[in-house]
This record gives sequence, C-alpha cells and structure tokens, in this order.
Amino acid sequence: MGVQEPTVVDDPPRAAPPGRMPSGPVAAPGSPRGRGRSGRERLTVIEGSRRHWALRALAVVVVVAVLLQASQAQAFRVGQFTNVFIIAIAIVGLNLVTGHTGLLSIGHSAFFGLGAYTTGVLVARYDAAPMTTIPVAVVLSFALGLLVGLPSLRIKGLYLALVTLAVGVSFPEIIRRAEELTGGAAGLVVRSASLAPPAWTGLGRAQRGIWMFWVSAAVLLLVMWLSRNLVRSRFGLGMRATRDHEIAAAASGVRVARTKILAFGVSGAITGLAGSLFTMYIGALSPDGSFTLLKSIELVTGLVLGGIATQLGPLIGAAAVVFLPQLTGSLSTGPLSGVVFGVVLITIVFVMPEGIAGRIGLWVRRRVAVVPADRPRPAGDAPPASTPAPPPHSNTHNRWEDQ
Amino acid sequence: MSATTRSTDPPEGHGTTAAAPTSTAAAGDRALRLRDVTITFGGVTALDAVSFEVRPGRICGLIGPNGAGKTTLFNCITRIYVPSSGEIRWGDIDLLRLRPHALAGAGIARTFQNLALFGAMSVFDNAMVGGTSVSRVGLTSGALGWPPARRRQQVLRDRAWHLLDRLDLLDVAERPAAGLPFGTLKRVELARALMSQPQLLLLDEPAGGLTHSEVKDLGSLITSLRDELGFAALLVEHHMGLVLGISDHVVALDFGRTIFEGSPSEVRDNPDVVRAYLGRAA
Amino acid sequence: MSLLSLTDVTAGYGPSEVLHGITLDVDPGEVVVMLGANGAGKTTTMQAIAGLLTWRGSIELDGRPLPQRPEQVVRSGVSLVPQGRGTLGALTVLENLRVGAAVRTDTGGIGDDIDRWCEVFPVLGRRSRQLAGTLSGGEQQMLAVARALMSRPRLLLCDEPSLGLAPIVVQELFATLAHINETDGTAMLIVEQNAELAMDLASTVYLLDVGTIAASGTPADFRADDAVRTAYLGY
Amino acid sequence: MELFLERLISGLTNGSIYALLALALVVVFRGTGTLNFAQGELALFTTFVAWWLTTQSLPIWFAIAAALGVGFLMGALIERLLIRPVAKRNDMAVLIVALGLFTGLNSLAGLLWGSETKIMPSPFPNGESDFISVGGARLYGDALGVWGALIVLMGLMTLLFRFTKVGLHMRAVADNATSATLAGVRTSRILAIGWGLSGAIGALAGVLVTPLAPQQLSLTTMFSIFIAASAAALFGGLDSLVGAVVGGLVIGVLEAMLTGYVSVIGGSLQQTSALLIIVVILFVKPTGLFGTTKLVRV
Repeated sequence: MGVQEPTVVDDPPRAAPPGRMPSGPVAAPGSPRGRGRSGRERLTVIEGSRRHWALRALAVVVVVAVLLQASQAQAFRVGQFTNVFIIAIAIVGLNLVTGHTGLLSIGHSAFFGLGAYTTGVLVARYDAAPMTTIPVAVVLSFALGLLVGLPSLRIKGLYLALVTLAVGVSFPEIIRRAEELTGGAAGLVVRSASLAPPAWTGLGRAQRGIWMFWVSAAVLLLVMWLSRNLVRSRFGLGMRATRDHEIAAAASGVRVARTKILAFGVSGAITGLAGSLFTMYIGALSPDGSFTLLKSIELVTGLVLGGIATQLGPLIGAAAVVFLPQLTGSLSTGPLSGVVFGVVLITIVFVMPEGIAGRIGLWVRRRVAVVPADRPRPAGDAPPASTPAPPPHSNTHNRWEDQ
Repeated sequence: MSATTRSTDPPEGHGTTAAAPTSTAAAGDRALRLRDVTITFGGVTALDAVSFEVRPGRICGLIGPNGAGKTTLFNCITRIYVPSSGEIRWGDIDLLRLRPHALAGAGIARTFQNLALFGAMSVFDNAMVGGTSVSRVGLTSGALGWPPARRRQQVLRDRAWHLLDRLDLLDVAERPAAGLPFGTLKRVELARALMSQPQLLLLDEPAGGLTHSEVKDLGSLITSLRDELGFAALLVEHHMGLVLGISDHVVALDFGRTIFEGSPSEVRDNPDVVRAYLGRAA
Repeated sequence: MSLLSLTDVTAGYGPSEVLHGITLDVDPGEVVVMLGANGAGKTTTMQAIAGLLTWRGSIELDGRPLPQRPEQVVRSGVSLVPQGRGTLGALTVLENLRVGAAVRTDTGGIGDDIDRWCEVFPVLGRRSRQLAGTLSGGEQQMLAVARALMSRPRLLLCDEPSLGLAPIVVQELFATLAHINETDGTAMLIVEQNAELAMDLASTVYLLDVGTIAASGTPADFRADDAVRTAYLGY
Repeated sequence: MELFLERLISGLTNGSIYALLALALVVVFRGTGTLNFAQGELALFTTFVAWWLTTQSLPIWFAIAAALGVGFLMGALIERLLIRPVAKRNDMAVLIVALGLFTGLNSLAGLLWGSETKIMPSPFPNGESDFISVGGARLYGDALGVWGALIVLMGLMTLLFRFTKVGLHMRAVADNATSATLAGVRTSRILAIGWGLSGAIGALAGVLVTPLAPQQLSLTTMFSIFIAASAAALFGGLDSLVGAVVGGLVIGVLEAMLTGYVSVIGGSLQQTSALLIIVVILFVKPTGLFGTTKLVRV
C-alpha cells in the first residue's frame, strides 16, 4: 500500500457527528414504531404502558381460565396434566443450562431422580411432611448441579456432554447400590396417607390428584417467571454470552466458569424440584423407572421440540412428550416410544430447529413489537441532531452507477 | 475463582474499590506500564524484555512484522498468556495477578481481530454484556426482579442506549448480531467495549477488512470517542494510515524486541522500522 | 477468448441475495483486481466461482460451463486462496502441500512441485515438518498460496491475501505473485483492500458496489478518478 | 498369582473391546470433529444383524463380514443423510441428532428382535478346553482372538492415517472441511468413508464382545461398553489412536482389578467408576493424555 499521508488526523475536533461507516447493504431496519420490515402493520407496545399491562392482564385471565377448565377434567386427565406440568418444570431447568448457557446435558435424569428420591426417602423413611422436603430436594439438587458443573471449568462442548451422560447413567446404579435407604432395585413406595394434601387445604386424601395439579401448576408458573427474570438479568446476559462466545464473554467481564457452574446448579435445583413433585404425584419410585437415560432423552426431546432457549418451549415440549407416546398407541415406555422419540428428535432438528415455541415467537414478533420504555425514539422523530449523516461517499457510488 | 468484588456500582453507587471507573474523563489517570516483559515458548523467545508505557488518555500504536510478538504481547496483557518474567502494571495494579474476566472490572476493555460477538443475542444485549463488570446485580436478585437490582440495571441500559445512539447502531439494536454487515459489527464491538467505561481500550487490528474511507471514518470515531470519554488505547494495526493518523506514540517490535519507540512522525524515517516492517514503499 | 467469464451471476446466503448480476472476464495469463466496500460482494463472488455457494447465471471457463462443486472447480483448474487463509493447522506444512495436490495423481510431479514451492517460499522449506498452526500469519498466507498452486491452477483466486500482514510481507507476497504470473502465466483474480499494490499487478480493475459491477477499466483509469482515489486508494 | 493373572487377562480382553469401540469413536472424531453418541447403539444394531444371520444358519464368519458391511453402510448413510445437513449449524444440533439415533436404534433393535437376551456364537475356539496355560492362569482362545483383532486393526488404522492419501485427506477434512474442499479434496466421500469405517469398527467390537462370557447379547450390552470406550477415547484426547488403545486397556484392567479386589466398587458400580475415570482425566488434562494441545489464537 505504501504509507499514505496520515489522512485521519485532520478531522475537526468533535465537530462532526460520529463518522458513520458505510456498512454495505444494511437492510431497512425494522423500525419499532409500527412498521414491520416488510412494511406490514405491526402492533407496537411500549413496555410498561397501559396497553402492555392490559395485554399482561389478559394473559393472566387466559391462564387462570384454562387451568380452571383443565381441573374439571376426568381424574386421569388431571393426572396427565399434572405430569405435563412436572415435566415442564424439569425442562425449564434443563433449558437454563442447555438452552441459555449452551451446555448440552444428558444427565438431567439424575437431578430429577435426586429430587424424587430425596422426597421419597424423607417421607417414607422419616415421616416428613411432603412439602417440607421440597427445600431439601432443591438444595441437594443445587449442590449436585454445582458438582456436575465443576468440570465445566476446564471441559467444553462434547466433553462436558459426555460427563453429564455418565452422571445420568451412574444415578440408577448408585440408587440400586444404596439399598437400605432407597429400597434398591426393588423400588421405594410412599404410603399414600403420607402424601395426602395438608390439612389446611380442607382436601381429603382422595383429592390428592387435584391438589397436586394446583401445586404443580403454581410451581411451574413460579419457575417460568423466575427463569424469565434470570435470563434477562445480568447473570442471564452472562449465560447467553458464555454460550455464544466464551472468550469474548470473559473479556467483557463475565466470569465464565462461575456462570457455568451456577447455571448448572440452578438448573439442577429446578429439575430436582420437579423430581420432588413427581414423587408426591406418583407415590412409587424405582431406579429403572423414571430416572434412566431415557428420562434425560425425554427431557431433551421436549426441550428441542418445544423450542430451545424460549419461554414457552418447556411447557409445549412437556405436553408433547407426555402425549406423543400415547398417540402411537403404546402407553408405556416400550420400544416403540423409543423409536418415536428418536425419530421426532431428528425430525425436529431438520424441519423446525427453533421448536414450536420458537416458531410461534417468530410469528408473534412479526406482528407485535414490545419496545422497552427506555429506548430512545428512532431517528425519524428525534431531534435533528441525532439524525445520522448520509454515508460520506454515497455520491461516489451514484456517480459510478451513472456511468 | 476469587470471591472478592472488583466491581462497583454504576455511577449512582458509592464505589468503594479503586477498580472500576465511576466517571469518565476525570478518572483516566492510570498508565499501563510494561517493564522487561519476556516470554518464551519451548525455548523460543517470543518477547524479549519489552518495555513501554501507554499514558492516560493517549493512543499508543503497536506495529511490527507478523511473528514479531504483537499478538503475544496483547495476549499477555489480556491474561491469556503468562510472561516468563517482567512486569505489567496498570496504575498501581499488578495486571499479572488478575484473572482474565477481572480486566474489564479494572477498566480495561478490548476488541477482537476477527470479531467476537454473541451472535444469537441482539445488538443491545451484546452491548449490555459489556457492562457486566460494572454491575453488581446478583443471581438471586436478578431472578426475583428485585427493584434495587432493576434500578442498577437501568443505569446500564441507559448507557447502552446512549452508546448505540452515539455509534449509530440504534436502527439495528433489536436485531441479532449474526448476519449484520462487518463494518456494523465492528462498531457493536466498540460499543460493548465502551460499556464498562474503560480507561484503557485494547484494539486488535480494528481496520482489518475495511476500505480506506471506512478506515478513515473509524479513525475519527476512535479519536472523537477518546476526546469525549477519556480512555487510553493500545492499537495493534497494520494499516499505517490509521496508526500514524491517530496514535500519539508508536512502538515497533521485531523478533520480540522493541526496535523503535517515538512519535508517529519519526516512524517512517527510522531505518530499523523501514528495514523490518515498512519495506520500500515507506 | 477469455479464460474465465461471468455473465449475470447472482448468488447469496440463504434467502438474502448478495450478488445481483455480476459480469466479469479474466483473460488467460491476466491479473484482475476487484475493489469495493465491505458488503459489496467481493468475497461472495470469489466463493461463487469456487463453488462454495450456489449461483445462478453463467460462469464459463474456456467457454465451458464451470461446475458448481468446489472439488470439481479445482479439478478444472481454478484454485481459491480463501480469506483468512484456511491453513490446516493440525497438519504439517508438507502435508498441507500434499493436500493441495488432492486432484493430481502424478506422484513424481507432486514431489517436484513441493520442492519448487519450497524454493519460491523459502520459509516453507525451512519449516516443512512443522505444524502449520505454529506458523506466523505471513507464513500461513504463503502456505495458503503455495497450497492453492499445488493443484497447478490456470486461474488463482486470492481473497484478501494481505489481511493482517505487515507491509513488508505484503510487498514480498505481491512480488511473488507477480513472479508466478510471469513465469507460469497463471491468471489471477485478486480481491484486495490494499488497492494500490494490487493495481500495480493488474491489467483490469473492477469496482463492485452493492452486488453489482459499478465500473471497470484499467488501473490508470481508476487512478485518474478522484472519487475512487478517496474511497479506495486513500489519497 | 493365578487369580491376578486371570483378572489381568480378563481385564485386557474387556479392555480390547473398549479399545475397539474407542477406535471407532476416534475415527469419527478425527474425521468430523464430532463425538458420535450413537456409536455404541450402532454397534449393537449391527451385532443384532450378525446374530440374526447366525440364527438363519449362516456361518459365523459370514455373519461377521455382513455385520461389518452393514456397519459401514449405516455409518456412511447416517453421515450423509442425518449428520451432514446439520453439521454446518452447530455442535448442539449434531449432538441432538446423535441422541435421537441413540434412542432410535436401540429401540428399533428391540422392536425388530425383541428384548430378551440372545446367545451369540463366538468366531474363535471357546470351548472349555480351548485354552493355554500362562503361569497357571487360563488364556482362552476367544481372548486371544480379541487381542489379535485389536492389534491388526490398530496397525491398519495407523497405516491408513499416516501413509495413505485417504488418511491424509481425512485429517485435512477434520481440521478444516472448507479448506480441504477448496484444495480439491472430495469432502463428501471422505466424510462418508470416515463414518462408514467407524461403523464397521464398531460392528467388529460388537460381534467380538458378545461371545465373551458372561456378556450375551441384550439391548443394554453395548451401553456400558460405550461409556467405557468414551472414557478410553478421552484418555487419548479423542484424536489419538494409540491413546484410545492404551486407554481402553488401562480402563479394562483397572476395572477388573477394582471389581476383584475392592468390594465396595465391585459389580454394580462399573459405569460409575468409568465416570470417575472420565471426570478425573478431563479435569487433570482436558485435551487427554495423548491429545495434541491446541494453540489458543484469538
């Protein structure tokens, strides 16, 4: 090139607006003020505005109405819904670490199992009240999560997936081994009297189904809300940054190792919570029942099908993995449901990698834009000072095109 | 993992540690000092007693042939490599004792040679990540949406919007970074780096892949931001127009040694630099 | 007749079209340079020719349609030195060169060519058993060019060969390219931000703008135009 | 002493099987930079094919050859149809597809052939009297056969990667597929060959393992072997042939000794001990003990 004159110094100090780099074919930006990229009308909602609150209130009404309606269904249906909620909670946990932090875990069956066995053992062996076992299950699963996340200090990608796989595989082995506590391979049965709804609810032992329905629904909503907040918080930014580019995340001040370990911990805690509820719902546990690798695969399938790193994905995915095997006519987890899971998993990756919730999200975002209240108004109606200058050599282009 | 807090609140808080800058130009009083930095890889000396200084608010250009040790030096400062001997001090902080993620908290931010952005995240969120080190919102308060935590986060959000506006990125704020044009992404990186209100900006070949006029715009952008925000910068770059145009001070390396240090106007007449780096066209 | 000729070529990534109809010719033994801003479509053009992208329109080599699969393009005599070098870091320098000869079967000729390029790029000879990943940026660029030449191309495509290289290394590289062009008559299509140096080599220059050819001419034409000088030559 | 030798022999034999499957994993990793989670189940499936052929009163050697062929074909097809289309996207997509294959193939084998345990004949002499005595310990014919298979395969793989054009091209594709393509390497063919090869090696591991008492052929046969093989492959950093073999043997012997001498771990905690080995290796040296250290370039 040869060293040309230092052409850049003689810029008048601070006078000009920031140099706008000609950035090539920037497509017309989606203006958040009502026009979609394709020019279609978009509903613009400013966060925190009255319209936004109205939409939120509408959502709450819809959710409550749907739940009320669902609770009126036949007992076995209500049981299925409860199962969906519990699986959904487990997937919300998985989503944090796999979806938002980008660490594929195929060992979440272990967290689910740890939560389940914590509650099972405490209730069956020590006569604890079911609800009081929840914090214990959560704390233990959190600790296991930290432990599983610990290798992520040094291990990445595939290697970490392998560690989680091994954890998932070891769990039933250890349960079988710890026979005195867990009942070993024979399983653990919790007397249904111990699982009756608390007295203050006024519900009898026979109404355990409806009780668990509401408990699971409430916990699911709580967990979804927490997860949404978390993902949007500073910590969540760190998780997503770690997923997308570790080195850049570290350079931006994200403590990558700490973020991964904690994400694993929180994720494990939430999935463990689901396990705890599962014991209250099902009443009988066995190491080869719901805590094998197949459970992990079921959770991953649900997550991928529902939509990785989406808000509603876990619920949609849970509904799918609970109802899908039934559609194929096999109620249990026989070989056919394994084939179905395998086929569904692969198909989804091919035809709809963003999942059902992801697809819905795209559809909604084309029609509704929620604009943060603090966003500066775009150039169009801002004071002229902030209007970007035209690209410095746009004239050049025109001249050459005219030739 | 160190449990100590190196970060302070955004401006409204009462920063107790000396780490993060709480105001802009006034706080830029630290210098980066390298003394006798030496590093060897399996017997090969990649850096041989390199010493120089980046003074507060100044731009220091670092040039040299490929393999001269510029990237190695950069990696020493950004804590990817550990020098065999020597000292890197940032004000009164011994940089070699910090972990990589703590650099941002200490007021040092960087951009990357080949772009390192968070592709699936929006431009706005990319910028927000840059503010990680100056926010103290924890996991629990974040998950619960605690109002004080929200207020603290709001300060950062305002700063991010301001920077996006300043760097002409408002139009693409909601778009995922992946898929935006190269020149735009370079500015996103700059916005992210500036979010932590750095006192020292490490720029790794920012002109790579830009045309002359784009480079010129980038140069004026960097200097005007420097005048406004008061950071110092270490600029590794082959584009001599940019280096000589915006640097206050230039250091040239060859075979791991400093072969020149001085003002930009002297570089092109220096026989060592011409022989080792610039070649005939100088 | 031209060696390579593109007529109304459109291409892009997924749904977004980047090239909106490129028409361009490279004569046998000629060096052609493409200029343009970021996003103008220079790299896309290179990738389309090399078969890394699907394109529509017509690309002909010696009047015959150029295949769309990368390895067939190499087989037809067109080799790309990709942007960012693409050195095979876990392989040795020697192995990199042998991979470059993937389309050839003449074992003896391959050995001779390896010797030849190790002479032209002495640094490669000195480091022939070293892992390519341990080479410096400039050395990797030399290796990338040498590897592309191992297929004995009639047309060499170079995408930003000077990226990240010191001025003196860039001069050396371009001198070598000029030498190869003279001795072997290898035609070259070069994308280069360092327009001045590239134009010293070129007999034809194309200017791309937003996926179309905005102008073409001789280097002298381009140097005479003020607007081009400011935007692309920097003086 | 005899007991020790017998445990050593049994450890080395199991270890050889781990090593074989680990080699299959390494070939895929070297070819595409992916860990094939479905490797074990692929081997299981091909072994079922071999078993089924023997029940059709076909000779065992024919059944094995057919299983290798099916393994090659399935490996190549899986790569072409399922892996390649998503490989460009990201690691996660590939992992999920592999996970789908994992559960799908296992269940498919169960669906086709039932979940009861099968008895698979051995290609090597394995009668009560087919042994030679080594220091008092019995070394049976099928153990020798497995060792021999491993040694031969190891030799062939080394030749392939070090001295042949296909091997060079496989390494080039693994390193940077785009660059290899641009150099004229037929990437599609190389990828398919790599996966096919690993499918065939996995099939070999499968047909050799099942005749070894007490492991008969069941739907869970290959899983614990896969876990041990992953640990073995990791031992070598996933990309070293020698590392995978050494890793397999070490893990096999370690397991035999632990099961024999340490009662706490014995029997039912085999997979957990393999897990611990994996975690410890990864933690001490993330690139494996034989793996090449990658340079950090930013």
